[in-house]
Amino acid sequence: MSFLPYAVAVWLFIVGLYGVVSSRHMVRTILSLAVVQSATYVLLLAIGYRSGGQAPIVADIPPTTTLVDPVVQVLVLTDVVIEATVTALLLALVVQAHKRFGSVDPNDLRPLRD
Amino acid sequence: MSRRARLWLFGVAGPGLAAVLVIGFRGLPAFGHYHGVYGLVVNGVELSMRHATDYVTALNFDLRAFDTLGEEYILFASVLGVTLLLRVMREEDEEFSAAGRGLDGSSDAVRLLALVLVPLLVALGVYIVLHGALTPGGGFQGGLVLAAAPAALILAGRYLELKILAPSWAMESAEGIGAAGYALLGLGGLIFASVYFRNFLPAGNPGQLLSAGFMPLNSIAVGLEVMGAFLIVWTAFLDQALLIRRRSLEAR
Amino acid sequence: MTVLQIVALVAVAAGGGAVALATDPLRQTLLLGVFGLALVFLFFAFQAPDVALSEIVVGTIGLPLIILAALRKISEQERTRQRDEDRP
Amino acid sequence: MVIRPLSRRWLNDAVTGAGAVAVVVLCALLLSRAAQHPIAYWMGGFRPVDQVAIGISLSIDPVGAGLATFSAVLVLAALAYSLRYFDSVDGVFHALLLLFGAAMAGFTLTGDLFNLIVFFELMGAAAYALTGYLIEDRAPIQGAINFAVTNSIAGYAMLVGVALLYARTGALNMAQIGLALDRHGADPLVVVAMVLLFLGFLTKAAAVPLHFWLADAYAVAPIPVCVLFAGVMTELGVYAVARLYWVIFAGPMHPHMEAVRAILIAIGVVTALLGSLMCFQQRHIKRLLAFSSVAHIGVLICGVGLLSARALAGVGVYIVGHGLTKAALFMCAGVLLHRFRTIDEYDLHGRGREIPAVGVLMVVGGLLLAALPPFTLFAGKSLLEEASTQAGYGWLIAVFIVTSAATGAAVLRVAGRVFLGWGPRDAPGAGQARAGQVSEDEMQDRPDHTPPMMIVVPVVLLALTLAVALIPGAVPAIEDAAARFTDHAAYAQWVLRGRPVSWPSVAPSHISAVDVLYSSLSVLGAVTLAGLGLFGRPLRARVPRVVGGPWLRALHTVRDLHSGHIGDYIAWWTAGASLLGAICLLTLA
Repeated sequence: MSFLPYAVAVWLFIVGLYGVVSSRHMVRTILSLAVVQSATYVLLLAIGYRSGGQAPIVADIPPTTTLVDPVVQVLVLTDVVIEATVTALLLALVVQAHKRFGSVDPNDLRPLRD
Repeated sequence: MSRRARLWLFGVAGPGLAAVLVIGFRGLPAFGHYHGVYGLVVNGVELSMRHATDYVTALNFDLRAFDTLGEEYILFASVLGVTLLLRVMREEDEEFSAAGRGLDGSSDAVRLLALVLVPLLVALGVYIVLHGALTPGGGFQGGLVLAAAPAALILAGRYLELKILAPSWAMESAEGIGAAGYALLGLGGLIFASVYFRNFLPAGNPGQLLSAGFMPLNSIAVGLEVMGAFLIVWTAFLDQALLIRRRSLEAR
Repeated sequence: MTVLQIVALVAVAAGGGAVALATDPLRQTLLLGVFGLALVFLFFAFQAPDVALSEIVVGTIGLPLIILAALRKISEQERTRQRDEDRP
Repeated sequence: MVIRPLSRRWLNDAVTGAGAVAVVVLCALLLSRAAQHPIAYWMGGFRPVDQVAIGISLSIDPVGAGLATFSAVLVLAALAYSLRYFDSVDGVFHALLLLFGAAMAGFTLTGDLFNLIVFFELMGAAAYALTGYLIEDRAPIQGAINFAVTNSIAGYAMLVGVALLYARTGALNMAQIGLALDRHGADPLVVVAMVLLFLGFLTKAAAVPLHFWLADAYAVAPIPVCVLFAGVMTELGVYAVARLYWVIFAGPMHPHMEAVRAILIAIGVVTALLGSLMCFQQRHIKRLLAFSSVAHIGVLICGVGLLSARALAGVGVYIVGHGLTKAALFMCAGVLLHRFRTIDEYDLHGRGREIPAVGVLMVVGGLLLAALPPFTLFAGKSLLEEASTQAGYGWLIAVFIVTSAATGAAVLRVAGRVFLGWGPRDAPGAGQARAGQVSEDEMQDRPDHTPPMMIVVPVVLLALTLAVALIPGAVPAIEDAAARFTDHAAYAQWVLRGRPVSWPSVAPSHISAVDVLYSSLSVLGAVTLAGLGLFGRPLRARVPRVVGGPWLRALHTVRDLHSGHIGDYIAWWTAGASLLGAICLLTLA
């Protein structure tokens, strides 16, 4: 049972990749990419968790309480920002792709076959 | 490759990669039994030095402030990228009808709700930004909530009012001032304490608003940038969706 | 491991699978919202309120607005193209 | 969003130019200091407590500082070249270029593993937007999407690797991770972490089969951006692999050094040969140069894979020589694009006679790629050859010669056809990707007048490749730097303890007659191959069907793999990942 969080991370990584590979719509490709990335959130937070640990905020808890690791949370925070920005950039590209190619199927996005 | 060949290739490679990952992950400490030294040291250092009570924000804006600098510039670069990629092209027109187009079919009740939402969002956003070092949240989360306040107007069905309430120069300045401000706060450390990103303000009392050294300032700078950044990105996309039309074929 | 964490993990696994396997982009966007909520739930269960707050703001306002705008633009262009083609 | 008038343009140029010059000067100063003693700078003053790093460090050694200087020089060159190049989007292009430069500097200087990935992503965010800059055309959009998706996945894979290492060592500082792993040795977790991190950086470096995005992106990005991509960004991927190996994994992998060497060299050889093959087949000049980069990256991966200080010195010298030459060649392609609105080799047949100066530059560039002595690329290749003989991989020399000859020949062939009008005007059969006309947006200038900067900058860059090789002490300095770079134990010392470490000077290697012989072979091969490419069509008709048929079929298969379909690319990426993972787990754990 203690492997469950890690297994979920593997599942998200692979199923997201499958979404990208089998996609017929660029928006699906991008959202699948977000799923791949969420694998890293789950993995990082699972690694930093300590049984019975409290969130690393010490406003009104006794100083001896077990705290979960704050470092992984910072990494995930950065990661979330990266996800938002990359998704925005890719969607902007897809909007333009649709203007140029008249399609968002990766099959049709092949300029060199003209 | 045909779709079938592609799926076959992935059908072999995907499980293979999964197996590799599982073999690697088996070496991880059992869930809940992590004893890394970094987090423990941080928990010890931070309260005693800066009197911040939210260690995550403390790491974000102090110990690993340089990462956050990189992160802010990733945001900045993507905003530049989105404006670049969604610029108005030669064969396109912008529609500026007097009423402004909103999302179709928003009822009066939704509009009223949205208008009530705006001040609430502003208050919440400011609170989250300012209390970054004390409670969950910080510049990023608060800044996004702040950006949502004018965006709620879209729900009220007046997209052009968003552009009046949050004109592009204001958004761009907020973003630029925030991004530059954060880098300059790092520079403040260089000037006042001779090390980049060295805290140069007193620590204050734990739990008070003006505590944790320069973290609240960092949080405000990031908040400003994130607010501006998301408003610019949203406007760029909504412009595309609601305003920009391709000229009809005859005109080209 | 608490029951809460197990439930959250299962929800995240199911949500992620649903997002990646759905084929209709609009349905996928909705599923992404649900997946985001499952992640928020998981982050709270893992004692990460800062991250949860981030995911709430990104997952409920930050991204959906962009995705919906992009989808709207695409579908509208499809309509314009149809109209242009229908015209003799 | 609204396009502003051009009057503010000079201000943009002046501010950006001043910034770029300042960065070059600062990096050069940093390099001169780091050449004496490496510098560990702790952000926020959070020095390590008992060798536990709590903050982020810049760990600046001469190799990192040198690469930062090199990338700053290329940013400056790209800016100078683009002075009269764009005028549609005010300031945004300049800002993105500077952000890209900043990301490269951060990437080379940082000592923190997660920070390295932050800068990787920053480099990416700026690069994706720059690739798709010309939204009026189709190809840039598609190239940027493929680039962004592939590199994002690479980034996530690396993040998983970082998470594994963090779980094992509780550290993010590279020196500290290395120190902690020294005590543990290699187990599956460490091996998988290494595989994932290498995968990420090899994707950036475009190693086969993770390379598919590269040609799509480089063929369409604006020329000044290509200069940075091919000149230094791809090479930074190779740098990161070397850095991670020597700082983090050299301890636990020490017993398996031979296996690591074989694996990396196998990747490098496949990359070099496939890149050469694809390069020679292209008629789209930017795509040709892109595959030429893939081929040379293969050589560099072999160099890193040799796992010796001498080979690494060769890699350093080679990066400088190749980067400058390739940048100059992209700039020549830019002149053609600017003047004739196309960069298709056959469409340009004979039209280059108007601009002989560019033709001369291109011929020189082609010869330099073929490792003409005594230029920098030749010096680097000689070091690599010496190192491969020492490591017992003498046959690698043949691979290097083939790569140099094929990539040099492709450029010489283009120069012959475009500037001298040699060879037939019509293309042989269909199948090759023909370069389309570019839309007017990329440059608004009068096409009949080539701005002088577009010639001056490549001339300066080519002159620099000669200068670097001939300045006494430049190559030995790189050898010294490489020797320090490979000192696994000393790195942890100076980063975590701040102890000055002193290294003895390395005995410099000398260029021998054999090196000149090898490179005259590659130059000769390049000229011969170029001649065959130009005039060999009658000969090709005589090749018997039995030999020619399968060969052509194989060529077409390889070419069709580069389909432009992102699903294909990611499927291949996954295949490469699982293969590398399986091999490493079987041989190293």
